[in-house]
Amino acid sequence: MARLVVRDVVITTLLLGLFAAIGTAVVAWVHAATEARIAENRLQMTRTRVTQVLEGLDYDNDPVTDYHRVSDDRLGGEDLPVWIARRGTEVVGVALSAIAPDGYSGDIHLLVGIDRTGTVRGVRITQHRETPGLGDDIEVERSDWIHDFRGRSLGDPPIERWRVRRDGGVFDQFTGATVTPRAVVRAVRNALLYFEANSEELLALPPPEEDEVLIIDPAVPEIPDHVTPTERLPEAEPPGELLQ
Amino acid sequence: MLNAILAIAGLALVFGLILGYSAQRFRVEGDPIADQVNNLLPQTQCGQCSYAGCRPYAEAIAAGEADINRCPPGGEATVLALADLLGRDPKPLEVEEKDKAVAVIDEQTCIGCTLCIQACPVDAIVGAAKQMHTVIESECTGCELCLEPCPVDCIEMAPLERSLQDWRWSQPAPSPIERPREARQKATEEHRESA
Amino acid sequence: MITSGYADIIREGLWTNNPGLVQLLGLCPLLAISGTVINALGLGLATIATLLISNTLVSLLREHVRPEIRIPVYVLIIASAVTAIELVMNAWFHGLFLVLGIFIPLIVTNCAIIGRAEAFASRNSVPRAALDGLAMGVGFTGVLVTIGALREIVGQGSLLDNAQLLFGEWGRDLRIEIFPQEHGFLLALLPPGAFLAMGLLIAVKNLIDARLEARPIAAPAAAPETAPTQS
Amino acid sequence: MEYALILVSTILVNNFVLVKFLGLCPFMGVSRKVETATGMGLATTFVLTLSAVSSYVINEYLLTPLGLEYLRTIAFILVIAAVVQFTEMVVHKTSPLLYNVLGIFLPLITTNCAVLGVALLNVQEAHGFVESALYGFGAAIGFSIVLILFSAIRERIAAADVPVPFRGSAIAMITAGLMSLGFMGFSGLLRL
Amino acid sequence: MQLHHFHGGLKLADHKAESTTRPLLTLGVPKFLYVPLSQHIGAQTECAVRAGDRVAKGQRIGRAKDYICANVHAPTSGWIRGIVEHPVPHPSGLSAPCIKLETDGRDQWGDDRMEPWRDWRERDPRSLRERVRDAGIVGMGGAAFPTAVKLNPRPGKRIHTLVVNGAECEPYISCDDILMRTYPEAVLEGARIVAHMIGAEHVLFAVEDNKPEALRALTDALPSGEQDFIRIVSIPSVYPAGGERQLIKVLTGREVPSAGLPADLGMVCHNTGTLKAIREAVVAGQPLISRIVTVTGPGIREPRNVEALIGTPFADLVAAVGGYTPDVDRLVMGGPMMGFAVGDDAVPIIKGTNCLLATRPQDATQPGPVMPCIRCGECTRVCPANLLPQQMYWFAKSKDFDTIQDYGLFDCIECGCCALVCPSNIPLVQYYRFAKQEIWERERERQKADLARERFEFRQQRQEREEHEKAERLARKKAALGKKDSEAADKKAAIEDAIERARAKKAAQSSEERSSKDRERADG
Amino acid sequence: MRFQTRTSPHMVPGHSVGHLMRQVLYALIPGTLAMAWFFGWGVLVNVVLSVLFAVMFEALMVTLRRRPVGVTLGDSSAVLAGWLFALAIPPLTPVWVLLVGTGFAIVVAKHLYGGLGYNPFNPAMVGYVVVLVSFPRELSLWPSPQGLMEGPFTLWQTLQTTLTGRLPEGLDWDAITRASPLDMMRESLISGQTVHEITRSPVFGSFSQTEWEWAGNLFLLGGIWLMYRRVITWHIPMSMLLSLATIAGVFWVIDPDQFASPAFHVFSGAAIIGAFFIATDPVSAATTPLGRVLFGIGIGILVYVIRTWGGYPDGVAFAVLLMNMVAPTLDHYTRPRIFGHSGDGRG
Ligand SMILES: Cc1cc2nc3c(=O)[nH]c(=O)nc-3n(C[C@H](O)[C@H](O)[C@H](O)COP(=O)(O)O)c2cc1C
Ligand SMILES: Cc1cc2nc3c(=O)[nH]c(=O)nc-3n(C[C@H](O)[C@H](O)[C@H](O)COP(=O)(O)O)c2cc1C
Ligand SMILES: Cc1cc2nc3c(=O)[nH]c(=O)nc-3n(C[C@H](O)[C@H](O)[C@H](O)COP(=O)(O)O)c2cc1C
Ligand SMILES: Cc1cc2nc3c(=O)[nH]c(=O)nc-3n(C[C@H](O)[C@H](O)[C@H](O)CO)c2cc1C
Ligand code: SF4
Ligand code: SF4
Ligand code: SF4
Ligand code: SF4
Ligand code: FES
Repeated sequence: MARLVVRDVVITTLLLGLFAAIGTAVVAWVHAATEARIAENRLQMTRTRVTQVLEGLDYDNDPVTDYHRVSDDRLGGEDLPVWIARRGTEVVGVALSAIAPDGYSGDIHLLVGIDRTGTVRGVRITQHRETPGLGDDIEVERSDWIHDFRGRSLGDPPIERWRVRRDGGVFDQFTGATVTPRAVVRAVRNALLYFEANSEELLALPPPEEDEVLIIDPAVPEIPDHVTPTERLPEAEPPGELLQ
Repeated sequence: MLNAILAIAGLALVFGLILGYSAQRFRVEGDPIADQVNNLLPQTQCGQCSYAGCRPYAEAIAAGEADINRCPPGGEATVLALADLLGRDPKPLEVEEKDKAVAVIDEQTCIGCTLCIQACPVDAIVGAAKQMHTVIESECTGCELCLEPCPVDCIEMAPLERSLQDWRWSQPAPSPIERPREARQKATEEHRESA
Repeated sequence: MITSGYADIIREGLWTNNPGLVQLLGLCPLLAISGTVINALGLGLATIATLLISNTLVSLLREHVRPEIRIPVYVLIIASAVTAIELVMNAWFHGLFLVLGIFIPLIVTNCAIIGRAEAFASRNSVPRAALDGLAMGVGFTGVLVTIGALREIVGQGSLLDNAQLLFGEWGRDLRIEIFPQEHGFLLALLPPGAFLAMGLLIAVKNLIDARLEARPIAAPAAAPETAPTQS
Repeated sequence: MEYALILVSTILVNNFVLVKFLGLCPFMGVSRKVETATGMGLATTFVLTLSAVSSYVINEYLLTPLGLEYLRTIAFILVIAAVVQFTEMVVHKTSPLLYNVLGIFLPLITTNCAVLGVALLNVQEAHGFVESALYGFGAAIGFSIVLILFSAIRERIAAADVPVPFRGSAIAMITAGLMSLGFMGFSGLLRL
Repeated sequence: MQLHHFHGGLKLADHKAESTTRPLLTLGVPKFLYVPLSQHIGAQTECAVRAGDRVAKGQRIGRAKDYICANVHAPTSGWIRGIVEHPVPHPSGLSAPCIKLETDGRDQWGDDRMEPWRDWRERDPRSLRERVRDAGIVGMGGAAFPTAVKLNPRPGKRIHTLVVNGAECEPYISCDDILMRTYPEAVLEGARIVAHMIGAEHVLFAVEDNKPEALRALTDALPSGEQDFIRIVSIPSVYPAGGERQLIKVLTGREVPSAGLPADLGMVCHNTGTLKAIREAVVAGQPLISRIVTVTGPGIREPRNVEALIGTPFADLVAAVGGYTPDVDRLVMGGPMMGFAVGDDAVPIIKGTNCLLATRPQDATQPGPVMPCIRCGECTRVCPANLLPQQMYWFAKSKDFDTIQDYGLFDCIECGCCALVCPSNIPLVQYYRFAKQEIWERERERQKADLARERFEFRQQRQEREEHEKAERLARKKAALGKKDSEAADKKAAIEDAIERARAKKAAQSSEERSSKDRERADG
Repeated sequence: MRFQTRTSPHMVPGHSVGHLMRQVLYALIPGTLAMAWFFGWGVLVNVVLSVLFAVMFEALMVTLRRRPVGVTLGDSSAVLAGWLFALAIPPLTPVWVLLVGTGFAIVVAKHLYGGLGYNPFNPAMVGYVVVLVSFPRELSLWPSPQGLMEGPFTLWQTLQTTLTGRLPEGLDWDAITRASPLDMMRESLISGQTVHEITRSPVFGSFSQTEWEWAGNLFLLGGIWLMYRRVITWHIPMSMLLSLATIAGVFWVIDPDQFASPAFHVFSGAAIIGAFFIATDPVSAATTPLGRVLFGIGIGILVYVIRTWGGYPDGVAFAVLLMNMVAPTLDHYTRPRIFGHSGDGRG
């Protein structure tokens, strides 16, 4: 019963190989046809987000291809990307990624757009795990709270009032959730402090050589943890992890 | 492109080898499920399931062609056992469960035609040609197959006699809060009737 | 099953043997991607496409495949189809692609698809197989979208939110707001909500089936029931 | 410590079945009895770990060097099917007893999305070899635990006075929902 | 003496004083006796008399025809008035064959009365056992198991201890108490006889501590020289300390193995009433024709113990103790925990009737609302077998008979503790009885199915063989014919031949198939 | 003479389900009153409304399922479920939260499974967790005790707030709420304070905030009474509190700055009421003695884990649900040794 018929084995094998080859050929062909568009799509994702936090700035480069990596405690992480907006070769603003380590349930990732004068042009939360329905009012889709930062700078309000109202600052907390806004306010303030301390270097960063531009790859998209509004939105992809 | 095709086809080749080899090496023979199913059937061989006996029905169940609720002699117990074995949801019996009975031949009328002997699937009828026949009670499965062929209608099904020894505790009625209104009313009516 | 007509095939797929509600197959996407109608629709369409392609191809090849590599060949066909669809979505529906995430490649292991290939397509002619694929796919998508609608309405008070992901920019206007988002019942959007919605849907189907079944029987059954009370 | 975190995360916090929605078909299908659920759990654990490792190898040493990432799905599903087949062979050969227990579940595993899901997630999270193996193992243990618990609950509600339309799969779904509600308690655990 | 505990159990209000304040009453001979043929566990007794026969007191009227069976004797002299279907004490409330005896009031012994053996010490245990058997003695502690069987040592099992069960743990019952108070010597002598029969070296005589008078009477009656041989032990009153297994655990700390017998531990347990009956049979030559019954309960006017003839209707006993109180609604044979309610007081006393309990609505569970089990675990706490009654209930309800056996259904002694404490008022014990009987029934059905399958398969084989043989025979005949006959016949034969061949081939094939299958099965 | 036939036993049973449930209700009274004393009318309004809703839902479901309403309501289990749910949520919670919570508790968690005795999950906790994950804002607003006692929160205003979901004129949530001890511990640990600094705060009593401690003490009293009345056994409460204290103790010894003391854990949040009233729900807990001990230990550990590392300030409800999930398996594997069997009880 267990005698092997080699011919059968070979036929089985070759048949399967054949099917595999045909299937792969089709897929490879589709891949060739879509490759360029997919790459462009990926850039576009990041571009949209960076554009949002640099709102109102007049720049003529594509910040997505013009980025550097920085590490600093005030930004809360290592090798965080910073995108540069320029007019000509002059840097007019930067989009800093930052991490607030003291969220209610873990890190909050944000993108802070700052112009050369040190004024916030926009802030967006890119990833967080705050309690849905309570801490997630920091998302732009859920409330306007995040827009409070627009136009603020280290002098406005004065540094000691860069806090939530409960702690004697100017920023609103949400009813029932102080921890989250406190963390975000602190992170934005720290990003500004970082900018102030390093503005010279940041503003002097050179534009990239043409052939240095890397393709930005969002990898395989993340599986939704909870299907919460946060992850539902493509904007929530962390820019920091978009780069490989 | 060529890379791609080669890589995947290569994988597939390896895979095909494994499969081709194992397909021959480990062929599964027989149908153990049908055997297990058959073991649960009551072996009355009555054909009420519309199959020619218990074994064919068992094979049909194993092949996924027949539902598990078609054997009236087996009753609810068999349905439950089959559901358990096959991981299916138990269903109510298709036909009503009958009381157990055995065939009795009216020995005065019997003409000894032997037709019933041929019909009995379990050889529970004894008697020779032109002689009176009798049913061996302990071996009769109550399938009723012998009723039809008898030319003089001398066979009857007699319910099994119940004595004190056979008396059994019934399952207590469920709590009233586990029964919908209709069932409760029915129960009280029955109670009243019996009183 | 082999002799069933086209109408039966359609009925099976949409209702009596619905992959989601009855066969309980393909549950993962059904629960994971049913947060909003648009997500559900997106994945549903991808699934329909895959089912159509795979059923057709499997039916075409059914006589040329040896039994021992049947399943692997089906898997290969399905995987190729899914990968192609994934690439297309990535190119033209990038937003949706990101939202659906890992569940697009996971269509490959959607048990409903391989189940149909094995149980139906491999035994039926091409048009019948294709129709079955379509019916099953639509049945699956129907359930997906129903749960999606349920969860979206209850969870965030809207319908067709983010329609731009599927229909392009004009889709933004499709959004229907039923009540403001902050009054949403968050549970519906969380994992438990998905399970509960699915359980409810199955129960509703059972209820409808019971009603349908009771109707034709109720009339004749009434007669013998009244007889004893008269006597 | 990091490895322990992977385990805790996959078993509890991001439980594959109840939080990530993977592997639900066998979760619903093979959970009527504790015994069968245990068998399924064992089989899945074995296959999932093995396929996580092998798909890691394929990805790392075949697909990535050749730039064929887009073929991952095809390659992985082939690997998984092969692993299942291989497992079946080995079990059949070495232990007929185990084969009796696991045999019927093995083919089901090919279409368990948790298996492909683990392979894909391993790539997405850029896990190394050991991490991939642990991730697969943890996911499978998480799967098995909830499967067994679920089957014990289902055995109990099989005798319950469940309203008729909810009997069977509907109440099972609702039970899974309430289990997943319990698992919400783990959300936010491990502030990653 | 070091005593031990068993798990669970209940401290119950004993209600024994009601019936022990009055002395034992010996009831006269009623006009009619209904002696059921089946009063014990085991095969039914065969009737040994016919309608119209005149019988003497002590004459055998029912013959044991099996090993586990017991003789029945005429409780008094009179005429047999037939074998009638009469209600018997049985939970079903059904009727069963009883010997109707019209008494003559003379209470005369016949000539074949057994010879009194005062010299039992000199006698061979086997002949003593024969005597017990002849006397129709069954266990009087409740189960009514033929005593001779229990006294018959099984090969390889040496019995070293006789346990005398004087616990009488159920509330209300006091027949053993009164017996021990009234006839302590007889009981002790019975113990000596049994110990002699089974070769026991010790007798452990257990009495619950709520019966001080009985304890005193026994101690007084026990010669001081015998105190090492017979030890009278006062045990705490915890229901069901009188259960054989629980009693042995209390006395020795050892557990009778599940599915085993006390004999596995070298012990035998007998009720005091049984010992008295054995003593009467041996020393007085009197078969088991009467017993002490406690007639008690709030539904009885003057509760007391009555010595009555087997076959006396319950109603006569009740009448003898002043009748019922007006609001009585339930009559129970046995104690409140394990007894069963009878529907009719025309049923007669049998050998195992230790108590008649009459209650009013307020004294007993009413068919009030049974609630679902809330899994409170009270039942687990009190179960003396350390079972999980709530789980067994669950499985009995869902008819999961495999699992319920895993949970130890057959270790349940049906003591009723669980049902008593259940706040949901669930008739738990009935569920277990139902499940046990259903399992036995299914086992029988399965055996029947196996038999049917065998016969069916055998028949199929036979049919094939017959067909095969017939075909061969035909073929041979055809061949013979063909030689002689014309061409036409040849042609016809050829056709039939072909048919025959086809048939034979088919038959051969299928029989081959079957045999190969058989082989496989044998291999597997 | 003819008699009625019934199966044994033939004695008056000790108690009924309704009796049992009502004893639990009595035992809840002192603790509930203490809470009302500290947190105002809101507590009582919650209890009354939740009980009302729970009974309503119960009646509704029983009617829909065409079962006898009287018998079902007579068992008081819905009252108890509603009451326990009410104690879990903050006073002044809007009425729709109560409706949703009790609805889920009675309809989904209880009656979809067949009602009393069949629910694998603790109904009150299902209801609580559902509203907790759905309305986290409403559920995190615990009024501060002092504010209420000094402030003008009359019964009328409380009702107004509950029914409309809006505070009376001139009041602001931020002004009248205060973090509960567990919230405070969490928040302050996040912002880098040490346990020592936190507990030095003037509102802290010996272990926890004074008013929580008081309520806890009175619930403890009720619980002990229940044990004395044998409504509950010691297994679950003792093993749960002991395991919670033990694991808290271990971490506390390791690093008293980062981890709160065992006493804090036992006297904060829902630990005590959970141990005596919630984890002991017989229907959804394990039923074998050993199973119950393990059940309690499991809850204790999970409570600690969720409180310390999880995303929610208190973990009792989740821990109970999680262990409810495990209970059938526990029962399956912890069967006692049957009389006359050697080894474990199986086979
Ligand atoms: C279930 C739950 C989830 C919570 N989630 C958050 C959150 O994500 N962010 C936050 O700042 N506070 C959250 N809190 C609230 C905190 O426990 C704490 O009460 C609050 O931060 C203190 O706010 P307050 O200072 O405004 O009173 C949550 C509370 C609960 C009960
Ligand atoms: C079915 C059955 C079989 C028994 N077989 C024996 C036996 O073979 N030998 C023996 O000594 N006792 C036998 N017994 C008697 C028991 O040991 C026990 O004494 C008797 O059942 C009375 O016990 P109880 O009143 O505690 O139930 C048997 C009892 C039953 C019910
Ligand atoms: C729960 C329970 C309680 C019992 N109580 C007594 C009792 O109190 N006195 C007694 O003699 N037998 C009692 N029995 C019967 C004994 O187990 C045992 O069968 C008897 O003592 C054997 O003696 P016998 O064969 O002489 O009747 C009880 C049995 C059970 C199951
Ligand atoms: C000691 C005890 C504790 C209880 N605890 C709860 C509880 O925490 N939650 C609840 O909904 N019901 C509780 N009940 C009531 C009842 O058991 C519960 O509603 C059932 O789960 C309904 O089937 C309890 C009952 C008792 C006797
Ligand atoms: S109905 Fe049942 S007993 Fe009769 S032949 Fe079919 S399987 Fe056998
Ligand atoms: S005697 Fe008749 S009823 Fe009985 S088994 Fe034979 S054919 Fe069937
Ligand atoms: S005593 Fe009754 S309600 Fe309690 S667990 Fe036992 S059977 Fe269930
Ligand atoms: S009747 Fe059976 S289950 Fe109940 S307490 Fe007695 S031995 Fe235990
Ligand atoms: S779809 Fe995930 S296992 Fe079936």
